[in-house]
Amino acid sequence: MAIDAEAALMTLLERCHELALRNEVPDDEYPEVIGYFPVYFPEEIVHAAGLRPHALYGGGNKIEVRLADARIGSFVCSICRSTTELGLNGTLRGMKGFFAQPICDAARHMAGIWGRNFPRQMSQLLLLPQNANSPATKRYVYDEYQRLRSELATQVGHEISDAAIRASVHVYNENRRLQRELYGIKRDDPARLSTVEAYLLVRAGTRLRREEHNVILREALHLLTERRVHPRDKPRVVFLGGFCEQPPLEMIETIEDACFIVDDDLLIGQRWILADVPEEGDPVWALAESYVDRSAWSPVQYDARKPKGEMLMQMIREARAEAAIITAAKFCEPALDDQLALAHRLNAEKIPYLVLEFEEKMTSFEQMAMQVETFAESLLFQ
Amino acid sequence: MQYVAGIDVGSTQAKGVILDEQGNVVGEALLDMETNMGTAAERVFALALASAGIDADAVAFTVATGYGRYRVTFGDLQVTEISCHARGAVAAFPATRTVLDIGGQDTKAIRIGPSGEVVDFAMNDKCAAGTGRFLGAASFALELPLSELGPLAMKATTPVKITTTCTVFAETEIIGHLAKGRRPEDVLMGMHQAIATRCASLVRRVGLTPEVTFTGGVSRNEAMVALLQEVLGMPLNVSPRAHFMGAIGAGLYALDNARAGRRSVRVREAIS
Amino acid sequence: MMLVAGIDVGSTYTKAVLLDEMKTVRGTAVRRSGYKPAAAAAAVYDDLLASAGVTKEEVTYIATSGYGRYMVPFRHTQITELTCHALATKYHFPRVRTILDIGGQDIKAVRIDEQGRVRAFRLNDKCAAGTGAFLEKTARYLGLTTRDIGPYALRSEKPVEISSVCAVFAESEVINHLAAGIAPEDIIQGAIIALAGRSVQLMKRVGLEPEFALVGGMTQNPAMVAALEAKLGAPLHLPPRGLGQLNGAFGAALLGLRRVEKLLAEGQPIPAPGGNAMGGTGVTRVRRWSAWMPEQKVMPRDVPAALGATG
Amino acid sequence: MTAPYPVLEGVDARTAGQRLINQWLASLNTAHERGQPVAYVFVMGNAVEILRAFDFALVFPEINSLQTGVRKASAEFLAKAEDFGFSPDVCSYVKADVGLMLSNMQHPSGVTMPMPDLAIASSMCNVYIKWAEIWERHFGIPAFVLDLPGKRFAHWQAPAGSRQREADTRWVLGQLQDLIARCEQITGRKFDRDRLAEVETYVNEMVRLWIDILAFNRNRPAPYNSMLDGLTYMGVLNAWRGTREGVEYMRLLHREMADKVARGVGRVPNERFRLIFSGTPCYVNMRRLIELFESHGGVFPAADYLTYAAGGLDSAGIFYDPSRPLESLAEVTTLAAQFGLSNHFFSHHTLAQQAKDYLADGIVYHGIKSCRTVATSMADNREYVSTRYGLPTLYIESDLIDPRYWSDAQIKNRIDAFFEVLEQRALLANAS
Repeated sequence: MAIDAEAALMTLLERCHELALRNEVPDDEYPEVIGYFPVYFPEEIVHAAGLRPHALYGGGNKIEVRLADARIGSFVCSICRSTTELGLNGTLRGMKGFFAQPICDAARHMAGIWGRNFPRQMSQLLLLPQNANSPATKRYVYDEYQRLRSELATQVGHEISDAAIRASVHVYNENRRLQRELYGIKRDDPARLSTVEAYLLVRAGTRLRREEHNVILREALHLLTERRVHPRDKPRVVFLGGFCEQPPLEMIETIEDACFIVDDDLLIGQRWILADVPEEGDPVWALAESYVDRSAWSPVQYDARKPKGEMLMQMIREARAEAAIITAAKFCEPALDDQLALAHRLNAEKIPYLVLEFEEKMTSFEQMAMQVETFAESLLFQ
Repeated sequence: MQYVAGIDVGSTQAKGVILDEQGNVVGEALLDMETNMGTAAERVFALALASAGIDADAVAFTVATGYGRYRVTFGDLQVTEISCHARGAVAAFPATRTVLDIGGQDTKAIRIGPSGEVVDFAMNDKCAAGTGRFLGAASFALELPLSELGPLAMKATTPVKITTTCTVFAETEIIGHLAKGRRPEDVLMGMHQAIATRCASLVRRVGLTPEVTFTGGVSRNEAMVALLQEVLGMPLNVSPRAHFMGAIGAGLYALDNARAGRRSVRVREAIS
Repeated sequence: MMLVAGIDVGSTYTKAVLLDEMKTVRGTAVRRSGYKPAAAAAAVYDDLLASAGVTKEEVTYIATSGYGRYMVPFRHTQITELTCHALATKYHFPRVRTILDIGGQDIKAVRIDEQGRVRAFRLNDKCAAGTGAFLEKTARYLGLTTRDIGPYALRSEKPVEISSVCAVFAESEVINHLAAGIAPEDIIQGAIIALAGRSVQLMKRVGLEPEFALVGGMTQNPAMVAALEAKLGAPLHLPPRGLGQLNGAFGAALLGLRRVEKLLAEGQPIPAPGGNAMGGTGVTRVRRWSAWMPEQKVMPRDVPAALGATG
Repeated sequence: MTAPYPVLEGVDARTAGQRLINQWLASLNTAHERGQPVAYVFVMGNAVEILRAFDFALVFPEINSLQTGVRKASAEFLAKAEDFGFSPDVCSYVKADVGLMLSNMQHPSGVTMPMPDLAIASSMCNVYIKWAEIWERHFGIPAFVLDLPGKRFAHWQAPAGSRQREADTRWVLGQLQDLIARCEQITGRKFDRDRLAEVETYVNEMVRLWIDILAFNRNRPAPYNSMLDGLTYMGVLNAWRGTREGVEYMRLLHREMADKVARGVGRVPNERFRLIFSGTPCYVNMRRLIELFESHGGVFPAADYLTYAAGGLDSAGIFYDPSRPLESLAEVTTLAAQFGLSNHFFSHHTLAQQAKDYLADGIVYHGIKSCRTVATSMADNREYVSTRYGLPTLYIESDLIDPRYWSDAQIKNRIDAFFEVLEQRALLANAS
């Protein structure tokens, strides 16, 4: 019985793995695809247009970067490189649009690179604000969302009705609730659901219409309840640094060999909105307001209400973690700046932490394993 | 009978050639770099003279190229190796439109115009600096002489994938793969493929136009030649004197000057 | 008499130490790891037994360390080199709080507490990989062997500045200095000073708490030791003669000894070799999704059907 | 005739400019003793007009940092920041500034930099915001992030009167009102519209002259080198923006350049090649870099830097309407952000246009190690411009002020080769 459930769960996870790490957007892809660069994107508006939002999380460590190196400066992170490569080598040729946001200077350049190289795709910046603290902020986000709405309407050749957006909000609210449940398991019973498994389940959603993803998540949550677990003695840690460029699966596995990751910011854009978006009233306003008042945090969004050190301490408290692993992707300036501030804060709080640097394209993890094990050993020797 | 000289002082080797009035190579010499580039240049020049069987007075003009070009005290003129490799390649293969040179310090792709002039060139960006040194790193990690790397790589059956563009990380990667028990030939082939890929992207940067001529010492590595032909999808011109191309180009520039009636003033002092 | 072996399988050298219950060194062995660490470990272990004049049967426990720690099938347990260095250094110098290890591939700084537990550690930033290997390469440009580096560098009167963080740029700097006709000893000494500077910076990142110790191969390089002490303005403890390179193996053996004592105290049998990892560290019972390859591509629209199959 | 300004008397514009810069720096020493509030601002999108209206003393941390480079002190300041824990990959301006904080604000210019009462970070460079967060933690003052909506894509336009133009202007105006409230609270003074109008009149005049001054370099030979003398001129434009001294200086500069053009005097004795510079300077080696070009008779008549680092008003020839100072400030700031400041991301057409306007023989791209704002897509930009417009281009890499990323041999090699290419082209052009 439980064995069958386990087998079914594995089959489900294999599907998710295939979807999650799938880069291709072929010409005949249907529904048509609008790609966006991390972190957050108001997918509901794209969904309501009958298109499929497609989160671009780089090429991973399986693709070979041949063309993009000639287009991008030396000291720029891997996700910009590999995403450009996927464009130049035709992997994303079926994409109808590309959106980047002002999360960092490199990301803003992606819109320019895309516009120069792929004139047939709509390539734009969605200018989400870096000032979340003005009385005028919500109105501006609202206006920018309305701009997006009309750009997409032109793309599909018909207006996008409030009703349609409201329906999408409904689907996404459920999706976010299911993701919160998943993370609840990771926090309360980490042996039941590994971070890699949770990761694959969440990332699969970036390759599906959300209603299909909801089916998968419901199924997974059901199967997980029947799972047999062997509790193991591993330190509980939170993981930071996965909000944009994605650490390779090997890296997450290397960490979980020695620790339980009980909370993280992996794919944080997928659960950026922390509570249900109101399903009545003007749906675009509801989305804008949720972005400003009910959203997560990352090194690339400034909000005076969310000092990074405080947010980390809150995360550690709520996850009942004893230590933190704060990573940064190579050349990711926002993460590197925060990494130092967070380290100083953790020193002050006397909370053990491990600092790691990664690249999505890395393939050897020996040195990382040594560091993670040493860290775990130092925690277990307490 | 008047002669000219081309001296190419690179980071790992010094090369010298003597050309006659028709631009034929009548003497050549190659030296592994020693701690003083200036004296290396003088020694390689002396050896080249000896192999040509002439003495310094017979040399009308000398052009120096390569990173050490300003260390060549007896040089009458300095020209960068970009122009020199282009000139040498075109002399060897007149239909050359693209030149690739893998050097110790820089890898260069050069686009040649219809009249043999340099139209555009690209060099590796900083983080891919010394792609040529990948091989040095490999020989360091595998404790094998450079000359044996190519042949061994050819034996590969399942090459590993080297993802990094950085020589430093590459070394760690090699050691990692070897530690995991991958066979040296497969790791080596992986290295060669990584280099070939990077060079190809550099060539594309200047626009890949046939014919392509491959110059510099690495062109003697048959594994590399085979791979480059594969990734570029066209044959490469490789001269038996490929590693002298810079020096020969320098010699040809010297010949222009000699023909224009300019005469060296510095050779005698430097040598006597 | 009880014997415990510690084997440190490093990227360049594999080292082994045999301790008895009095923590006295009964034997040591060192070999180049080459690119077959497992084989090297086995060979080194034989050398070790030979050097101590004992048989396999007489050895109670084997602890491995270094990046090849999992590649030794006959081990009882494995532990990382940092934890080993901490234990060994604390054993030799109880007052040391900050340890520096300059290896072939990376630089490590470790802060330990009074009981020799690792409290914080940092490895060099990838782009600051100016490591032992960089020094060896510089030496080769200058036609020197690794052994000559120290003595040769000490001759330098006005060391040249090598500012690049990146080893590749630094190598170019070396070449350009050569092109400029600078004396080799001044260049190699410049490289040493640069490397010392980066090492001390790393030590600062873990708090730079005195006293300080240097472990690993670099202990054999007098110029490097001098440069580090100059930068620190404080003396460096070096592991006892002959043990510098063996520090990791020594620590592994100490830990092995500690384990055996614990097991005996609890009246438990010594387990058979086969590398059960401490606290589950490093064991991989879980499925490796990173290694799993989908056999055929699945288009998103196929998924609901697929779900029907599973549910 | 205006009142005399002794610093401007009897010297050339470059010297006068350096004097003004030093005078401004020196004045910062005593700002707090004078009871003057201090604001930290950046060169791209800073609402200086409002701060002047409240009589803030202005500190430009970017200028402080580049000055550590100019004064060859950057290495030690960077080392301090990296010892403190900053990665080598972080913007070297940020690190030099952290180095300054760790040195009790003792700046190599001899000035003790005052602590900020207010810090404004615009969104024109994301690092500004991370930088401001460092101040929040270090000085304990809340940052004011001024979010300026720029271009959405290369040919994006928001025509006057369009819904889009209104939306963006409304957003900027709203934030300027927040800023005014913040200033009133800090200074205890009420906002003075007339004072703002006066400042704007000065800025208008300075920008009018600046646009001419840029245009003077369309002449052959070019009267000044954008990336050497031009940097000093722009320094004054930033530090004395919206002041009477600033206007006087621009007049002096204008006269000098007009005269040089009239007499056909060029910056480079024998100007042979005219090149557009794209990217920021490497202040620690700028003289050397320029010398490597000028030794071949190469001059930079224009550089995109002189637009985006100068406030961007010149980019669209836009001016304030002092009769409605605040509304106009919002409108113009929005346009400047769109056309001037957010231009890095889509600058291919602008560069090609500059090459045309300034009769350039090629474009030099200077990739900056630690500045992704200018450097990320330069190689792609170069690809586009050289294939699309057949312009010879050169790509070199170093850093703003980090001497470790300047490799003289490599850079000289590339520049020499580039001029050999230009020579060959010229030869062939004459031959045919």
